[in-house]
Amino acid sequence: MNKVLMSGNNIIGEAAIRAGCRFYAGYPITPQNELTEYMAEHLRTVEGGVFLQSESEIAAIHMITGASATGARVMTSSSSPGISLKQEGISSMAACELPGIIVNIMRGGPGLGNIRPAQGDYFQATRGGGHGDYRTIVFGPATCQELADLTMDAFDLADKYRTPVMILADGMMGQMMEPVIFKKPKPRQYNEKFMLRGAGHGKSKIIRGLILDPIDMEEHNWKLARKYQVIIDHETLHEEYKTEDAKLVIVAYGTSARIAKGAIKRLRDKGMKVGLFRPITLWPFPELKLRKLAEKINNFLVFEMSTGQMLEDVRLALQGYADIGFHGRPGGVVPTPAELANVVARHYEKKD
Amino acid sequence: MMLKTIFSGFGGQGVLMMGYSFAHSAMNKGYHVTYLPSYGAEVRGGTANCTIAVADEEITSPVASEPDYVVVMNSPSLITFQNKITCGGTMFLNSSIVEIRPSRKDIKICAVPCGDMAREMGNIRVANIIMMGAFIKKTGIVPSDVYLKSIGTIMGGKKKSVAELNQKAFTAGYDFVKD
Amino acid sequence: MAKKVFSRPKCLKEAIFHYCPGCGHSIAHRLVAEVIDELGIRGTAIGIPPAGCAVLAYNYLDVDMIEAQHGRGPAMASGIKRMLPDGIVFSYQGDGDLAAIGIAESFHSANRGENITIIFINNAVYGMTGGQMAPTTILEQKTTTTPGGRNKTSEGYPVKVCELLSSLDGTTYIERCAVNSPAGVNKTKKAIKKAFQCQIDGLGFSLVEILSPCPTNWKMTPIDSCKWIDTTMSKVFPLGVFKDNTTAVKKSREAAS
Amino acid sequence: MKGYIEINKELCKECHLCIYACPKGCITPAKEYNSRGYHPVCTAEKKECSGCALCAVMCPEVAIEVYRE
Repeated sequence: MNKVLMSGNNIIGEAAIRAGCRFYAGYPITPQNELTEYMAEHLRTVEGGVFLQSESEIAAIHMITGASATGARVMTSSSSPGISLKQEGISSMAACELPGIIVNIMRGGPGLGNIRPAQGDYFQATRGGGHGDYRTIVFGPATCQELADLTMDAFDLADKYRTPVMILADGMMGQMMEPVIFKKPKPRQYNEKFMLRGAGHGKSKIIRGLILDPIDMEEHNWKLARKYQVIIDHETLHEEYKTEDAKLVIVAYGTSARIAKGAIKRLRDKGMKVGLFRPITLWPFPELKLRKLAEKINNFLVFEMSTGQMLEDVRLALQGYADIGFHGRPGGVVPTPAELANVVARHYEKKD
Repeated sequence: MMLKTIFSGFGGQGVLMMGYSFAHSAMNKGYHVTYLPSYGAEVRGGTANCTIAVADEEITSPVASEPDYVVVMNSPSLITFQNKITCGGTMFLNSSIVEIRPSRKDIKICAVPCGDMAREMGNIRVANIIMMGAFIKKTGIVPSDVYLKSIGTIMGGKKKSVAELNQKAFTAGYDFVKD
Repeated sequence: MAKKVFSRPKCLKEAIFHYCPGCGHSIAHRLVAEVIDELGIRGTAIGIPPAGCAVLAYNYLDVDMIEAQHGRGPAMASGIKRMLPDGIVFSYQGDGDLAAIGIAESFHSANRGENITIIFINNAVYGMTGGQMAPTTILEQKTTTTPGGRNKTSEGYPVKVCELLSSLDGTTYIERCAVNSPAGVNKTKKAIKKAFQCQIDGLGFSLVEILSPCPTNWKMTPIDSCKWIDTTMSKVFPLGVFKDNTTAVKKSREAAS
Repeated sequence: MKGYIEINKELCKECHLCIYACPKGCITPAKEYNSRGYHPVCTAEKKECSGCALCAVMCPEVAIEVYRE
């Protein structure tokens, strides 16, 4: 297949449609509007495709929940403030065990914040976000190619575990264009018994998250927890870059990880042995892999476009066995590799 | 090799098209490439810019804090970007409407009266393609035939007369600058 | 030989209702079940219960059902119906669900002319949470959050859903009924049947508002509740057909094809 | 027209809407309790039921079945 030059937002849309997404509902918000527009333009040309511009982000998440219940592959997207509104529905999808993809093209926050790229929604994404004991699988892609690949994988995982999956990117990833090659999607595997299509002549089905008996509700919670444990055991993804000989490792994801790689090139040119640990799944967080790295390296620096959220996961993973520094640029600032390189160099020399 | 370029000008001058066509041709040449538009609340007109990084290795940050090339199609863009350009870099400017010149002495300037040239050709809208002719020749990152092929792909179904005009405009810009 | 002329509808499960004595929800549930039986749509029906007293409607109605978060029934119904155009999709909602927290979803699904049916129970009060003010609480009506009676200057006016939605071009059939007398119950059933038929014929959005007694929170006997609907509530919420474009839509379809 | 009704006393919640609906006064409260603590209704003696089913139409609990001869 040919390489094409597309923006991140459009890539997500194209990958979703190729993966069999046939229902999308969304509400415009910058910087993800191109994705909504892409789905409006292209879903109508595929058989069975439905695009709905909803009256709100809340309505959108419930529209895709309904469509998902019928057995369709579904997606919605928004940016930070809109994702806050969707949390009610995400919690409900997790409770009802309905698959679906939620794309968050993050912008500055809290509140309305601004429309520049930021990473302040890490907590919201990785801790469930809505109420109740649940998790969502969260991908943190760092290249347009990864956006294409992970969007397709997200649909497979959502079906496999019957759970909502979030793609957590930022305004930079959404707006940026890079060449991509779309891989061939896998054939869908999703049992018809989970689809609500009318009872026919059989027994009627109920999909619900309201379980009034606390003992039954407890069991439902443990059932979800066991499922999440299986996901932790099997679906964790990460990338290590130049860690073999590293004396300091930067931990960063998404756009931050790109900047970190730029910084690492500069530092290596000056003879400093710096590497990168990049979680690709933000939940489940690749904590065992990171801990393993701490067996030989004890100098880490977390870099995020936030005031320090993934930092907490890194602390939990390393459990005090390594030094952890932090550099953050919240609020929509995208630092340069040169700036980060200076910060890293200071940490490097302090320990050296 | 890692080269970053900012294309900037009025909305409507086709600066995003310049960046996109350049990125597209660099991709076809086999380079790693990123294209980053500036984005904001929707306003018609105003200024627009985009940043293109071209490299023979993985591109990390698509942002250009010190671009190697800046293409300015109007005066406000010159003021905005003249201090960002890297030492020894080149500024391409549309000398038909940009009357001021950067005060810096450590950068090269390539002035192309692309607006006047376009008007002579009978269509002001090809000023950007004329500038691209000059840009492609001067930078030498992408061969002219690869660039023209990309323009053909991007324009796709457009009329033959438009394609011919683009070809003519590109050649005019290409021949305007000396090696 | 005696002939059975009235018995439990097939589509109503053999469960004892959890509702209070004299509650209108039970009657409305039975009517929905009777209509589903009579139209023979049990196999294709998908229902959406609300948050509120009727949240357990799936314990009674023997059709496929999916629960919606508070007020989101119409959004969910839109998603289901778009992916399953042959399904008969209905949302069963109370006044808080439809006219307060879910007014945007109701309004816009109606405005889009979604081919769905909404059964809207108006009992002028929040039942499940213990009798607080609803958007449909009438002026001077006492509730636990309007202990001095609903005051128009601080709480505003009761929301008239049928009047509001029938002004939208997207809606096809809208009627308000009451289940406070045998005649009213029969009329309500006819309205529900017409609403479902509207959907089956693909004619667009239908809604039946049902004035329904809530003796517990009104602090009245069931019989007095029924009388109060006649004497007071139906004066604020007049009964009748607010919109019936079924014939017009049918004709324009035929003309087009 | 003659008829009769059968009341499922276990389902009855004593709302008395059937008593209110019956044009002939055929239904009265019973003295005993049902297992859920309500006084169910029962058919009154010496009253003639026409099988009009208004009671059943009104009954929220679907506790009444109606027969006509």
